Amino acid sequence: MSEMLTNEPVQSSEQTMRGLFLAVLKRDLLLSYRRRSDLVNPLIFFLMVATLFPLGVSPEPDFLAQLAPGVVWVAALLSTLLSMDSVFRSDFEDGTLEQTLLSPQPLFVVVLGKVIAHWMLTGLPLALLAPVLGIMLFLPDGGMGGLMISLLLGTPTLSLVGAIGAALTVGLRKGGVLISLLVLPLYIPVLIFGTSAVQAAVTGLPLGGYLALLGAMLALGIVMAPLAIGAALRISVSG
Amino acid sequence: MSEMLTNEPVQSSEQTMRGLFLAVLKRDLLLSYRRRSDLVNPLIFFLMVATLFPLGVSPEPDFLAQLAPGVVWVAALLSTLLSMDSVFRSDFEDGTLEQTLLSPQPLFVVVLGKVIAHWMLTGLPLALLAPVLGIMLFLPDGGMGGLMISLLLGTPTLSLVGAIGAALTVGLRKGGVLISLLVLPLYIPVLIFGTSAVQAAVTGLPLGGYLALLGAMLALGIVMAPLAIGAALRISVSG
Amino acid sequence: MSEPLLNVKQLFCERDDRILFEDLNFVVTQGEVVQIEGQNGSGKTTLLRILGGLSRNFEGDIYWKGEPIDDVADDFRRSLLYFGHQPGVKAILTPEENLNWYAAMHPAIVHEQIFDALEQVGLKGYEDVPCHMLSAGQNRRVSLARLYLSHAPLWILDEPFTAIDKRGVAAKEALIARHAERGGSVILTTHHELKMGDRVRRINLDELAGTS
Amino acid sequence: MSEPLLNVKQLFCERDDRILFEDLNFVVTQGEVVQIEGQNGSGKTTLLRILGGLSRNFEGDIYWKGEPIDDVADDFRRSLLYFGHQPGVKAILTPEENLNWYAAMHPAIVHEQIFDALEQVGLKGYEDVPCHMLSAGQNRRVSLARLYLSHAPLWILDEPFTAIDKRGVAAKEALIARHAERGGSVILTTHHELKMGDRVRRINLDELAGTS
Amino acid sequence: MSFDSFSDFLAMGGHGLYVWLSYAIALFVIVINLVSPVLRKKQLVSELVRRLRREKNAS
Amino acid sequence: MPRWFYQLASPRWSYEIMGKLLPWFAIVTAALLVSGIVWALAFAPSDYQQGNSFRIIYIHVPSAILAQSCYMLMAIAGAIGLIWKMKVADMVAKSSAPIGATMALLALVTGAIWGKPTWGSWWVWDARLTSMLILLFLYLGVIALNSAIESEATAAQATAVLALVGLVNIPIIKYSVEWWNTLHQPATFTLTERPAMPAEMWVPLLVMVIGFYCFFAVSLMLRTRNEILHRERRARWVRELIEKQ
Ligand code: HEM
Ligand SMILES: Nc1ncnc2c1ncn2[C@@H]1O[C@H](COP(=O)(O)OP(=O)(O)OP(=O)(O)O)[C@@H](O)[C@H]1O
Ligand SMILES: Nc1ncnc2c1ncn2[C@@H]1O[C@H](COP(=O)(O)OP(=O)(O)OP(=O)(O)O)[C@@H](O)[C@H]1O
Ligand SMILES: [Mg+2]
Ligand SMILES: [Mg+2]
Repeated sequence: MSEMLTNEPVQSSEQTMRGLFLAVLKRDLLLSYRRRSDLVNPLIFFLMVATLFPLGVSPEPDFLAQLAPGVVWVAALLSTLLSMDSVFRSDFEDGTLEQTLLSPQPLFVVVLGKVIAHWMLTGLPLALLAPVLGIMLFLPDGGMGGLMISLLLGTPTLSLVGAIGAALTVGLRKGGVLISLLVLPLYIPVLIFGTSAVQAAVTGLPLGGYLALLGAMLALGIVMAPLAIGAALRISVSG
Repeated sequence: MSEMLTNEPVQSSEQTMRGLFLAVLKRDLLLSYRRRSDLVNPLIFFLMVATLFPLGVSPEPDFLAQLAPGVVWVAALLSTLLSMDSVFRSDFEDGTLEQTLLSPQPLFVVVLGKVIAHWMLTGLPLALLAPVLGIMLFLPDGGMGGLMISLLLGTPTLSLVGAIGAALTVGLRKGGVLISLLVLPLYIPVLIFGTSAVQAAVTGLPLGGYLALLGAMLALGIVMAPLAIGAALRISVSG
Repeated sequence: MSEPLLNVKQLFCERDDRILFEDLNFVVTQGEVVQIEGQNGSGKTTLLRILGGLSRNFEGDIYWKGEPIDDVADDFRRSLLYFGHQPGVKAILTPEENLNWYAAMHPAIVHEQIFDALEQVGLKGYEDVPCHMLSAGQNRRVSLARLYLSHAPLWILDEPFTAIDKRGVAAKEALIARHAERGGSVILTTHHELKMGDRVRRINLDELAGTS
Repeated sequence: MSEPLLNVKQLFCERDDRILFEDLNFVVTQGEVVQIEGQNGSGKTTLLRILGGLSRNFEGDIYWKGEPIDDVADDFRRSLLYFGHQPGVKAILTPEENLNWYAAMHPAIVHEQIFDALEQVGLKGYEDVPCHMLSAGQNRRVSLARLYLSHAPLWILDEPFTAIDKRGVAAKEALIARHAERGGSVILTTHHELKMGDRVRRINLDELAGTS
Repeated sequence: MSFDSFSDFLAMGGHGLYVWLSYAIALFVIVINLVSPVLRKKQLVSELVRRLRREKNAS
Repeated sequence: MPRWFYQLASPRWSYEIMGKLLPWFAIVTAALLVSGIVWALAFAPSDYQQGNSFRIIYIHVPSAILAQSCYMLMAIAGAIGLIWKMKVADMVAKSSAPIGATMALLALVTGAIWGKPTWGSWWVWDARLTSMLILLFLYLGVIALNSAIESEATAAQATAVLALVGLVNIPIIKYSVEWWNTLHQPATFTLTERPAMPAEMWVPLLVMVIGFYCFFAVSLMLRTRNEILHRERRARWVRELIEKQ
């Protein structure tokens, strides 16, 4: 039996936690890099939603400028939502999720790594691309900064909350649209504070308050969501 | 060998074609009925997109009334798009698509049946639900008729064109977002004529011309799209 | 010797820069059972998919009853039963509904035989249970029930015995033998030891490619 | 008799109104190989998922080294290698990357052994090929390479030999025997005939449920 | 010549930034479109050479 | 089918003929582009309304035209590949997509830059602009699909289907967008009316347009030759070619 027990309790010190976190992050980024198209696609979707509005509503600059904060935020929200379903699904289908749940590593860390990888591939580029959308929708220049900062603070929350929905629906044969149903109501506060921040920036009002609220939601999300996600995953797999 | 050849060329008369078409339709409707949540989900997505706008943009009735035709159409378009990916994917993954391609039945009919089943589960209920959205967004009453008719004529085209994209991406590990990239540009004419029809209806202008254009696109789609879809499916599976 | 059903000439296939087989020639006649052998990754599935017309990544010629297979695709499809790695069973449909669908796709099949076939594969009592509530082996059995329904002369079976228990394997072997006796042909792969004696002709892909 | 690793008491499980097993009692000690037998749908996979802690749809008690398994879940997970119906291989990663990930999840594994393990399962030269470009059997082999990497005392293997060729099966059987000799325990299901003689203890679910 | 001096030429009547930026981008795009296939060809050939050598060694 | 059609179908013959044509096209391209650019920048008269920003037309219009014709070529080549199973046509189709996409992007970017001094904004939702943007999306779709499918033959066929569907749709898109714009927005800026240009203005434009076409031919042949080398890497003639080097 002596040989067997190389599998001894490894002290799960902070360092190994960080190592695990980085391993998860690296793997998920690698996965996306492999199917390269996944990297740019949320962005292109984001761009296209923004193009649909002038086409569907009205191409007048003044009218569009009024719409802009809302449309950009709704587009960001939808494109996060759409990419959400795949966060755990492929892992579930090929059995890697099962293996993750069976591993002795803290699920909290694994899950957090996955969500942050997801954000780095959707929310972050969306925030960086937002000014282009702003130009296309004639957002006044003063609003650009507010738009980017509010997206940077808001999209991680969207990823965290969305992942809870993804974890709950991963065991179902078709989670695709159910997830929107679960998650959209939770997204609404983020949407409201996000657009309010941009509108405040456009009109020159202070936007610190909104950003603080977005930050608070993010902090809450980072602490609570991974626990909820982990629990949801265990439930989904055991079904 | 005599026993073997019960599998003789069955005359593929119009009647057996209709039988096949109905069998496909019935099966796909049954499939959706089984996973009941899929039935209501596109609708709920549709409703929620419409709720996000008053929240994200502005709750003023006048402003919303201007937005309404565009938002309803964009919401219909997106919710069709989102449900598109699954049209062939599950068949591909469990091998039923392979079996369909190997069958002696005309692929054209099978594909058309599947697309129409898809439309009956997304486009049709969307069109029926649209007045509710119209009310939520303060669309003037005069526009309701135009909204419903334009959706009834436009959404089947969306399903047909979207299915081409779905067929092209079904062999890929992750088609989800790629499909939007392929299909959204092709959706734009439908969006433009659809919203124009509604706007014309709102302002009391004649909308026959727009509806005729939508109808023409639908006719073109019904004739051409199944061929393209069939070819795309064979290509995707052979890869 | 009876009429050759399938005639394969100079088949060449490479995958990912590795030649799986080249200059592969063989004939399948009526009443024959041909087993494609080879270790994992030797190209058995690839070959079967080419023969079934699912894959076009190859060079060479395949003839069906003497005609190039592309010219008689319709007739060939009518004469073929293909059983792939994926069983082709919809998880949310019941076994009965799955077979109904198969029958709609292959109009020569009579609906009344479906219950019979399900009983034959040991799924009596499970006709109305959605397939995702069945075990791995039971799912494959749903798909195997097609063998009892089909009147197609050519069967192409890729690892039909995966996940099937011993009793099931024996029944399926008997069925294959019966099909061959009645003048049908079978091309199959399996890692099981077939207990069918001389009837089986073997084609070993390892030797061809010189990989082993 | 050596220390019992796993102790199963009065296990009861019903699925879809059918009792799969009830009053199931057994003990797995060090050095033992236990084969769960039964026809398709008899509940083998269900049992293994319960033992591995993946499913909670059961009644009864399971003890790990004498403690209720829920109380020592962490220690149990560290001591377990589970191989399910799904191989747990990511199709777009290469075999090497897949095993790297497994190693990250199980910190006791040394990265240097990964290439060794891949060679052992016959995937030398395929380390850098994305797994979706491998054959069915090669994919399972990637997952089986974990057996060469693991130092866990308890292995739970659900049909590990599916899609594996004969040579591969023999190698894996030898590996299982070696693991048992070194004091490990194995619980497995398979429809293959195991050639391991007396070492294997069989538990037949058919007899228990009286289904056969 | 429609410019009187070189600095006029650079200024482009106050639109210098726009004009020069456009031309610079155009040139960049054209050059990229010509250079990248040339580089790709180099890479391809060296890959092929390496493979030929490997196969020769093997046989 | 004429004989050259079958010869074209032979990758080897195409590779060699393109090799022979390339230097000539390269020379012509260089001559046309250099003279065209110098002419455009230094000698063409400035526009009486727009002043010197007008000079952007000399790259804006050629790139816009090229972006459109390139799509045609891609779709037609794709169709030939699909119907007659001609490998070289597949390769031409694949090679033209990135060129077309960069040209569309160039037209958009130069147009945007031009728009700032002329209209005072980088972007307006005008019909021309919008349909160019959609064209860019179509290109991106083709490229993304092609790179997402591993098997080269499959990728070629799939993109050919997509390009053809797009081709059917381009007139519909163009028409609908043009027509949509005139409904919503009174024609503030018309791009459709060709300014009655004096010859000193349009001759260099013609030179640039032809120059861009030649550049397109050069880039396309370079890319196609690479594609041929890659796809035919097992063929004997490629081995011999490599060994000679
Ligand atoms: C992003 C912005 C723009 C885009 C996407 C764009 C696109 C196009 C397109 C597609 C053409 C047609 C080429 C052809 O087929 O003949 C064109 C031509 C032209 N554009 Fe633009 N354009 C943009 C901005 C501008 C601006 C700001 C101006 C100047 C005020 C301008 C002036 C012209 C002129 C004079 C032509 C030639 C007209 C003709 O030959 O019919 N464009 N542009
Ligand atoms: N998700 C499920 N929901 C309800 N019942 C299920 C589910 N999965 C399996 N069953 C039932 O449980 C029984 C046992 O299934 P299990 O997968 O354990 O069988 P098995 O012994 O592994 O069979 P096989 O040899 O085919 O793999 C089956 O008869 C099936 O009807
Ligand atoms: N999609 C693919 N793309 C590229 N190469 C592939 C692909 N699928 C399989 N291959 C390669 O082709 C070879 C043969 O695969 P195939 O699936 O035909 O093997 P097999 O003989 O059926 O093996 P097994 O016994 O494991 O089922 C494999 O070695 C693999 O590397
Ligand atoms: Mg195989
Ligand atoms: Mg099982």
